[in-house]
Amino acid sequence: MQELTFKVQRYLPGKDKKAYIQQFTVPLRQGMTVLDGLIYIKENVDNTLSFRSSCRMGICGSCGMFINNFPMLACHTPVEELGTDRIEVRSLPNFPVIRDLVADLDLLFEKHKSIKPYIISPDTEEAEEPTAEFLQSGEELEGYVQFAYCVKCGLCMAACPTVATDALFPGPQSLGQAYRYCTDRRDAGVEERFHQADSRHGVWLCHLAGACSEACPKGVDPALAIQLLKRAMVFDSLRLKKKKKPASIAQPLAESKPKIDVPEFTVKQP
Amino acid sequence: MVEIEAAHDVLILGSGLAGLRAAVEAARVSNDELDIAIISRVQLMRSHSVCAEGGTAAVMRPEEGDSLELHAWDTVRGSDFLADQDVVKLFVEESPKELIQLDHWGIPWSRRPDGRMNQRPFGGHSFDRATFAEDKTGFFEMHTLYDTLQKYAGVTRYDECYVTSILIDNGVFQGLTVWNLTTGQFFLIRGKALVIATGGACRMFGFTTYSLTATGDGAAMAYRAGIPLKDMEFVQFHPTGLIPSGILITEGARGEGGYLINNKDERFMERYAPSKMETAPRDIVSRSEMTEILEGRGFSRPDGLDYLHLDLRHLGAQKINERLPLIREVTIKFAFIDPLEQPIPIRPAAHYFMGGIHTDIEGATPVEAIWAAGEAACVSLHGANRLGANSTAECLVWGRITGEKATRYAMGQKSLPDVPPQRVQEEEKRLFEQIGHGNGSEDVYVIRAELQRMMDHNVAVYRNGPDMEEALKKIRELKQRIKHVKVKDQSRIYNTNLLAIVEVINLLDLAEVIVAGGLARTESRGAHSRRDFPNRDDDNWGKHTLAYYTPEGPRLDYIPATITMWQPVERKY
Amino acid sequence: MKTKAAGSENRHLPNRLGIKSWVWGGNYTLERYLYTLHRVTGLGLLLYITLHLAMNGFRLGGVESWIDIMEILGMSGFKVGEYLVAAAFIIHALNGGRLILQHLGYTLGKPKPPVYPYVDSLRRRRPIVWAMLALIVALAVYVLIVFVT
Amino acid sequence: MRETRLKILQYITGIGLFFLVGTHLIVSLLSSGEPTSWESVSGRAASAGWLALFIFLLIFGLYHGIHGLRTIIMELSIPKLPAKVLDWTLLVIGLAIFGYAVYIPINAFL
Ligand SMILES: Cc1cc2nc3c(=O)[nH]c(=O)nc-3n(C[C@H](O)[C@H](O)[C@H](O)COP(=O)(O)OP(=O)(O)OC[C@H]3O[C@@H](n4cnc5c(N)ncnc54)[C@H](O)[C@@H]3O)c2cc1C
Ligand code: HEM
Ligand code: SF4
Ligand code: F3S
Ligand code: FES
Repeated sequence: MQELTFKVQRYLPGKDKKAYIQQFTVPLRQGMTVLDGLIYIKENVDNTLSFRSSCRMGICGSCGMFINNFPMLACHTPVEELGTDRIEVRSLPNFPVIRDLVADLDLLFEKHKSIKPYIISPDTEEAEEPTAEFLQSGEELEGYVQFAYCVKCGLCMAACPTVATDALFPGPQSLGQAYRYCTDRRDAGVEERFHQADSRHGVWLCHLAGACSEACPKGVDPALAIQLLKRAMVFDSLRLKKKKKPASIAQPLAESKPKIDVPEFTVKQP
Repeated sequence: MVEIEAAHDVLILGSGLAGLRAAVEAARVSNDELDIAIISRVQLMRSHSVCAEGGTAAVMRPEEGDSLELHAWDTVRGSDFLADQDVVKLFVEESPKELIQLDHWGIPWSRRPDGRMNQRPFGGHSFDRATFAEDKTGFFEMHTLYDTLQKYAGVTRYDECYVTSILIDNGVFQGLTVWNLTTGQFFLIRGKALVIATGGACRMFGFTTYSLTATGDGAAMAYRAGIPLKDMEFVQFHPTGLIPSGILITEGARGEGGYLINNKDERFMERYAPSKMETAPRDIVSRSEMTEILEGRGFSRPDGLDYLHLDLRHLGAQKINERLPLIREVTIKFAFIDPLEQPIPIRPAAHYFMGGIHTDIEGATPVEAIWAAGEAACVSLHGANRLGANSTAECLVWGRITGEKATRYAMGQKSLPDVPPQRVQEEEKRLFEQIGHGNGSEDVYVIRAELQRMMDHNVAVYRNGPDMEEALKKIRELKQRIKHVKVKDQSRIYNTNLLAIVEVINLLDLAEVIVAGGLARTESRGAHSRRDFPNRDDDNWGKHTLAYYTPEGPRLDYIPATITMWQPVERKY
Repeated sequence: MKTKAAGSENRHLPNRLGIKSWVWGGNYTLERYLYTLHRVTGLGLLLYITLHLAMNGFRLGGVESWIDIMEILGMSGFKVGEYLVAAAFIIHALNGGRLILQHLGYTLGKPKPPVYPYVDSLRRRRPIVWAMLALIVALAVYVLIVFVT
Repeated sequence: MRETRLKILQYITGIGLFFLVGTHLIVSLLSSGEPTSWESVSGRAASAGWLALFIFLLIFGLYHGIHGLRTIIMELSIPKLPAKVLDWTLLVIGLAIFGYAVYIPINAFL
């Protein structure tokens, strides 16, 4: 395997009516990622190729693409992982194409916003003027931290069959985040988010296709979050729910160790 | 082209930690009464800050031995006594508040068994005060702020809108010219106040930990608009950039107990910083590594990226998976190495700009109605060398301060400034006709590669007069050559070809300032380490460099560092 | 928070996969196809029930028409159809049972900080699905034998 | 929590159907004589127990199936207003089928 064949989706608005596939040959470098291949094409073969990238370490979520028919982060996919020297790269499905491999993710951001993805504080005074940290047990943290791994890349949305037919379905990303905030004990916005997720196009349109979790590059497992959200909503609706205990503020610690020495000021203090 | 124009009261340029923090504060202070805009060249949450890994420094445990004075002393000593000490004092007082604030906004801080925020040791800190959320601290902070921003109705977002110039008239801010990458529109956004939070410019180096989009645009635009840049010669090299990509292996890996090993199987830091070992400040560790490599105790590679080993194996699977999950993920993904089983190949990588847009202690620039925060700014907190974990804290503290100041200023302004339309047309012409229709023989990617190779070589961990002279010559040559660059892509929509040219123009301007400042500074201090002037010279150089734009190149000026607590002493670890 | 002022709609190429993604939307594994199977069997059963009731309507026409329709339904084509309905019912019923459990978060395990390489909960609990599929096949074969004899 | 309640009913009817269809089949197939002969069919229709089972089965099956159908149609990006129309239409269709289906055995009963 000395050379790779890249088949890349091209589309320039205003010029092209439809997207088409263009083929490139890229020399294989040990350890290269799909993003490296695209950068090679851009810099050496065709300067007009457009795609997004930023962190090149799989944490910013820019480079979601449909690579060999699976949604992946281009920078997070070493070509060796694909096990083939023919690599087809297309724009993420279920999002409109802006140009070439650049998808329009506004939809994702709007939906995310609509489920109120922030702490809705029970205590406005403390929220405005925080006095101390909250206490949080390891168990509580484990209950939501996995879902906070979400980089908002939209791969799950590209994978979900309900998103594929329903433009109004919030989708795995935002529903997962709804659950993430609902289980956080610092938050008191459960009711509002349940109300939001209870709409006709809400959480119940998830039928556990599981493709979201399969595609998620960061181990978020949105499918799990959504099912847990459903459970919470069913329990709530049947009035079986345990009341969430609000998080408590840490009390000052007792002095336990002497202060570490600091050199005396050598400038006279006013 | 459709003509559009927008106007908002407060403009936040950049959506990294500093920009988002400023935007949240602006929205909070204005109580949704002002009209606030946040503009970013990437989708808001993709900013480089998501890469920050190790932690954020703050004094959270005064009961267990830490103190504000100690944090201040660590910072001042780390800065090689170039930090402004009044700024340091403000910083150490404010940063704990920011961390508690983030806790209230929902960040998943890693916790101790007693449920309180956990802290880990970090280079140059005398107490374990790098507060962390696994090894994705910046990521979680960014997304917490981004999420929090969603609740404010008074904020308009401009995702993927590239700002090409900052318009200033008579010493007062007027507006920004913006190229919306997704629609291709070019337009003006007027505003009463501006916060610049555009981050660092490490992409002028080839081997760097930074995102591809960290090209220092804001600093370059401010510089060309007449705002001076401060202390640009101080560029931090992080001791542990992963071979071959430069992806960062957090200092937390050493904070948690990782060893640096040379090809003789020695923990070589014993020789250079016996008391602190691997957790000495970054400038010292990076120099030690380069010395090892130059003296033949590194591992060599055919491409010249000689390296050393970072060994985590003795930490055990549980600690690595719990405290350093991202490190494990990236080393497996990008270097095909599982740190549970093998040591990680690393070498120093360009990592941070201590310098930036000159501001006062409140983040205000010399131009009325413009503030700057985060890595793009230089409030003189880090002096000649930044301590790990102090930067994210800085972004939060000055994000908040500048967000608030800018908003209060905008509240006091009745009307928006008028901008003559020809200023926008001129800028549009410069971008799309002068640059965008370039038809010469030069290739922007070649120019960028030459710049990066040269910077990696000549302006790196160790510097030298002649090397920097050569660098300056090269930069000036590249500045000429980029005028004759060929532009293949003629679309206005997501034209990353043209974008690369604009970025390289910015990088070249900044590189010139760095080298000019470095050449002038005939001493070694912090990250600026000269072979030909190996000692610190407090009598002549205990001062900040200011660089002003002139068409011929930077004009340098100097202001004294503010010393309010400790007089400079020898720096030893 | 408002999205950017400058509108950008219309000029983009829509790329929604639509119903065809029920059949194939990319290289996914099991559950995404069970999603389709569950709906197709559900819709099939609904169609069957409607037809079944319509057929019942022939009783209103008295003994003769009932015997006539029963004769038609006795033909082998309808036998195959009937078997398909039975198979669909088996699939839908068993998979439905699994869905009820899993929709309510049961059998999926608890959330926990992911360890690279990431495995999601469905994949971790995939044996449940395999067991269910084995049961479906066994039942379907059994019913087939009953039908044939 | 309207949608949630509707979905809970979907689950309950699903479980219910499991047993009801089972009983329905057993009753139909195990009753004396040829199950589809006119005698056995009208004979069963005359028993109140069978009728009750039938009506339950009908309610459960129709609710379950039609709610399922509604979900699938809703997923074609149906906006709010048409969705309301859809709800009512499906409700009317469901009731109509129910009425018709119940009328048959009762008619025979009479
Ligand atoms: C890998 C890595 C790890 C790090 N780890 C730590 C750590 O553990 N602890 C710590 O304290 N510090 C750390 N740092 C440093 C710290 O992350 C950065 O200094 C900090 O994130 C900078 O934030 P910022 O908000 O100033 O800029 P950035 O996050 O870089 O944001 C810049 C913003 O400006 C926008 N922008 C730029 N140019 C334009 C333009 N022309 N038009 C429109 N918008 C523009 C960008 O889109 C972006 O939104 C780390 C840095 C790196 C590289
Ligand atoms: C034997 C017992 C049955 C069980 C346990 C059962 C269970 C379920 C469940 C749990 C769902 C929800 C699936 C989801 O939302 O993902 C469902 C959907 C559905 N069911 Fe059933 N069901 C049964 C019988 C039937 C029958 C007899 C019919 C025919 C009328 C039917 C028609 C449907 C339809 C049309 C759907 C919608 C499918 C979808 O949303 O994808 N089901 N069933
Ligand atoms: S849940 Fe996973 S796939 Fe979906 S947006 Fe978040 S990180 Fe991406
Ligand atoms: S793929 Fe879609 S259907 Fe549900 S489990 Fe995931 S959201
Ligand atoms: S470039 Fe950031 S995730 Fe790929």
